[in-house]
Amino acid sequence: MTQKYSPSELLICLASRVMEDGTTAFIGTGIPMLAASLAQAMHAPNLVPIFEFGGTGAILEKLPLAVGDMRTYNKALAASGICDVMETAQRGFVEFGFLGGAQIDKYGNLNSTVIGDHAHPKVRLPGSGGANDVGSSCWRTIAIMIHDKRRFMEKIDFVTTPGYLTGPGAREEAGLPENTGPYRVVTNLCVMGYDDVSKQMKLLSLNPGVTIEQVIENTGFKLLLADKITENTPPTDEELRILRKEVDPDGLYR
Amino acid sequence: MTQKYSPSELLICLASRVMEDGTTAFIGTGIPMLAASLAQAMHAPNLVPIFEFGGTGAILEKLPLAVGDMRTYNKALAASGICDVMETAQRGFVEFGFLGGAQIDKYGNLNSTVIGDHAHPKVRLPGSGGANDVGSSCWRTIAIMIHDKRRFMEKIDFVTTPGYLTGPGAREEAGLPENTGPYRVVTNLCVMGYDDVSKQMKLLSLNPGVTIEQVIENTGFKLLLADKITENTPPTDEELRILRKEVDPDGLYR
Amino acid sequence: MVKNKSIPIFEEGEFPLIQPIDLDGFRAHNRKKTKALIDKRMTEKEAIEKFVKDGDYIGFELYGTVRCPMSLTRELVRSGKKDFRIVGQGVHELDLMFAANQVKEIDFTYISLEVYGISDNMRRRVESGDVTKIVEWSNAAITWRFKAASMGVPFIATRNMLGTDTLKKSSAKVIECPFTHQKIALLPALIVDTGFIHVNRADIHGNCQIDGISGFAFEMSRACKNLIISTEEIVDTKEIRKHPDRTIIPYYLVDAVIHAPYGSWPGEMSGMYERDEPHYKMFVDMQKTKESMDEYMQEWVYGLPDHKALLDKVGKKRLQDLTL
Amino acid sequence: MVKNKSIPIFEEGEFPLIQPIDLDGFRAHNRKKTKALIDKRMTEKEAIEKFVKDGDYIGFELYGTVRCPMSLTRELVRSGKKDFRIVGQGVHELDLMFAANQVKEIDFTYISLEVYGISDNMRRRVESGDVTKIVEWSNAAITWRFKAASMGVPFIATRNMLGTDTLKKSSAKVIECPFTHQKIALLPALIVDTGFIHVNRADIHGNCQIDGISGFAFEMSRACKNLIISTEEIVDTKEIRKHPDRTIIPYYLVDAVIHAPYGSWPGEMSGMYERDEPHYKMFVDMQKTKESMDEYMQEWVYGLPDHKALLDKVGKKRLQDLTL
Repeated sequence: MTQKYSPSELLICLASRVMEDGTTAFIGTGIPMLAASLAQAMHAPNLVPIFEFGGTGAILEKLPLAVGDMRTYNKALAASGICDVMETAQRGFVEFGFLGGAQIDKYGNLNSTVIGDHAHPKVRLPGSGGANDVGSSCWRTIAIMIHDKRRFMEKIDFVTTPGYLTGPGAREEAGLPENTGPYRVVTNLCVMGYDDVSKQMKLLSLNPGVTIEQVIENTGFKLLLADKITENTPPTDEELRILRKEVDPDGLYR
Repeated sequence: MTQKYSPSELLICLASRVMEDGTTAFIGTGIPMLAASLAQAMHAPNLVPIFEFGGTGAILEKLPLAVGDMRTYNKALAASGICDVMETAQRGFVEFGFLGGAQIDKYGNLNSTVIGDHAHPKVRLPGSGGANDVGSSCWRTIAIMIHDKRRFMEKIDFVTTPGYLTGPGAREEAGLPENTGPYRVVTNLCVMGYDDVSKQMKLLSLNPGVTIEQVIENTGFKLLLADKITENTPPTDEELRILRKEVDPDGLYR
Repeated sequence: MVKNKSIPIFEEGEFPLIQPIDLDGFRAHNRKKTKALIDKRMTEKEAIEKFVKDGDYIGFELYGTVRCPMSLTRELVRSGKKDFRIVGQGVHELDLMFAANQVKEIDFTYISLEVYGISDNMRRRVESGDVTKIVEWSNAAITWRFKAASMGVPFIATRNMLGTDTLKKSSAKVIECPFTHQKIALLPALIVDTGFIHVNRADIHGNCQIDGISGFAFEMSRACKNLIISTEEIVDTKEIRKHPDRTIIPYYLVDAVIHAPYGSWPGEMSGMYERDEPHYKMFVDMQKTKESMDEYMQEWVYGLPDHKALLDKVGKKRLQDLTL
Repeated sequence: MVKNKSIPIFEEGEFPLIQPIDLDGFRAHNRKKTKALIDKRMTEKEAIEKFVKDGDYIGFELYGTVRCPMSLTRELVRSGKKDFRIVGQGVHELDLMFAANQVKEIDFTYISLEVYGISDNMRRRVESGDVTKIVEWSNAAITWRFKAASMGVPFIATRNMLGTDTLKKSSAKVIECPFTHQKIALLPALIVDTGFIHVNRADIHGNCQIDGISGFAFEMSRACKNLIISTEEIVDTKEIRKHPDRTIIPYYLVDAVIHAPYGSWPGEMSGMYERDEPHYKMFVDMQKTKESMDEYMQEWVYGLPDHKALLDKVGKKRLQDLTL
């Protein structure tokens, strides 16, 4: 029997498990930071965190509160600037990137710019920031989202960050680097991937206690289903111990 | 009555006098370096020497032997790299640049690439190096040349570095920055400038003991003559003292 | 022209440039800047009087609450100057400038309070139409635009932004690369009228050192017509000359040097002090409504004559606690 | 495509690229490089065996006799590998490689002995036709070509080279800028197969620091598929982590780390030792004829098994005299 865990702790663990050892990951503040830190402790000791304003290979003794703060280059291997890091990604050195957004479509395109019309927005959102860069340059991106119909939409209001754009071949046709694109979507309900051929979002595994119907109900487009949909292992005792004792001892993200 | 001086000492003094205070100058090794150092001591304490591989504002306690050696950033204000320096010039921060070459034409175009045909050269020369960059980006360039017919030619074998190209307006038409171009040519015989309208080389002043006829005889194109051609003051006692005691105490360039 | 040769333009961002590119004008301006080692120290007020006017295109470095020139920003707000065109990189400065309604047009990348959520000051000004023009870019794109200006060239190529509405609502152009024949985006150079950068240390001439990450200080400092530096410490030029490889901003780029200890407060400064978390959280709460934000501005900006008065108000004890 | 919109190509350098641009291939290569902190130390011989093959496009940093990877160069000569395509930046390395006739094609900027005049080794190989292709660039242009590669983009714009034969005999292209409508030159990215850089200090993983001017180490290190570093000192990674802002080449770019004290001899090393002027002058004399150059090569390159043997031959006393 496992311990109780919070919804954020589940998201952190799911995102953490996606990352592989010996690779690099563009890290934003919040869940990606905790996920990277947990992955380093669990299964990916050689995962290199890269922060967009210049920190590479930091030892994450304290949780950064911002992508440029001192903790992002604490005992780091390099502290340079945004150009160096973004160009490193453009040269193909960054494997994973994390993304979020207000809206996502079945091709993994993301909106973090406006709700409504660009000229007269209903809600002005924060804008691309590094998101478009991460979505363009990283080999594989992982979106972390809250799962509901108003966010998983057939047509999003604005494509801030490229997913597979209009489908197979569209990224390459647009001039984006080969063999890149969305890889996983981690939500409070499930983990999704993308169909190799159609490049459309596909349900892979369900969070504990969640049904396929629930996911479909909360998704505003036709979701593909993997042949075998598995259940995600809840956070293990070991994951929770590291998360609570080592990664986030002050409980900032519990 | 002035002291005796060597031909190099005369060239150094003439080049030195061209530079103005409170400006920047791209410095190559050899005569430009000594000229800049002398200018700093004589009339241009705020002349800032810039070396193409990264040294800016060095205190020239010892003569550099190469454009990248340690003396080019001795107690400097900044030691960066070639891109930073070349981009600083491209942004218009560098007033003076020194150039040399095997051949020059009446528009101040310079050849330091090949004698003969490019594919089958009679003599392969060192190539552009920073020369093309200096000739493109600096506001005013000063060529230092040995004066003879085989060097001052109607048509040079290869335009390595742009002077006024084919004449008035040609630099701007080619896309080079506005209001830039050759300013002076300092030789063992004389100092020349360029006609404001025709952009052709014009004799301004003669070295001690040299006649106009001598200059014309050693120039392979029709040289314009200034309304009033003056005589260059020979190196003064003060210039020679500084040059020999402070700038080049080891006599490397005497 | 090479016979029958041209490159197609596949797509153009729909906005004209907020700041047109004038490379030769930039060169002429840079030529006139003094190259002499003069004393450039002055107060925030003097610098802003001298180098900023209504309608200017202005830029700030760094990001969020990290190494921000806040003492200059408060003075800029107090100056009452307006109609600025700005590069919107989500720095804390902008929160204050939005509150004071000084922003007319934005080259927008990311404006938000990071983990603390969206900037309500920004939302109020954008959604009301007080900001009349918003052009979209990514973080890398805007920095590459500075980089193009810093190189003295009209554009930089990138493979980012392609295929998105971010590009459609920008001023970028997509052409066919004449070498690879792939689509490539061109980002236009961004020359800033007046830029503000806060550094760890500088001499009186403006030779600057920055510790830790350098953000986009290198590129932006070289993309500004006028550059105002605030610095935690003033050091002797001899110190600069000891480590010339540490000079990230050389003096000839700099027009004014302001000695501003704790100049990034309530934000952090690399290796020197941490963010004032209680104050910042208070700000986060107060920015939620226009009324409470006005109160904040009254108390922390308008109500104080200068940076020294601000530091007195924050108090020695609090500043010492923040110091590393 | 935007209706009726295209950009004219006004001029094209007449040479095809010596090294074609494959950005996606470069990305795929970089993806495969290890990101783990492994020990990359090896000998010059091992590094060259592993990472260099006949016909490769290779590059050296820095210039003249300053911070040159000479221990690697001597090993490269001894390896007998050949038909290299190189970027010709006038470094002392090239003198030896020309003598050994290892150079087939050159992206040429400046090859000379600076104050000591023209390189006769270069002249012999170029004028005889042993070098079969020479493409012209300026110093800035070649570095900007590295910079384009380092950014992962196909070209960089410049206003240099315009209007000259240097451009005509290059692979650059002149287009109309779609923003300013002025002519602008595009310099194609230069991706090096294997690059050699000598640094002041590095850890066993390849995190490198350079003192003083950085030349084009930043740009070239990021433009190489394989990067071989030689270093005066090996330091603990803890030292690197103390000053991460000093890391100019991060480890993930690096494939091999060679510990080579006095690795730039007979050239100089910033802050560490001066050029061996008597030896260099002897070299300058001996390179004047093929016969005496062959003697030099026999004595100082072929006749020695490795860098240690070279240092023994130079002698402790001489090395100490050069040391600052």
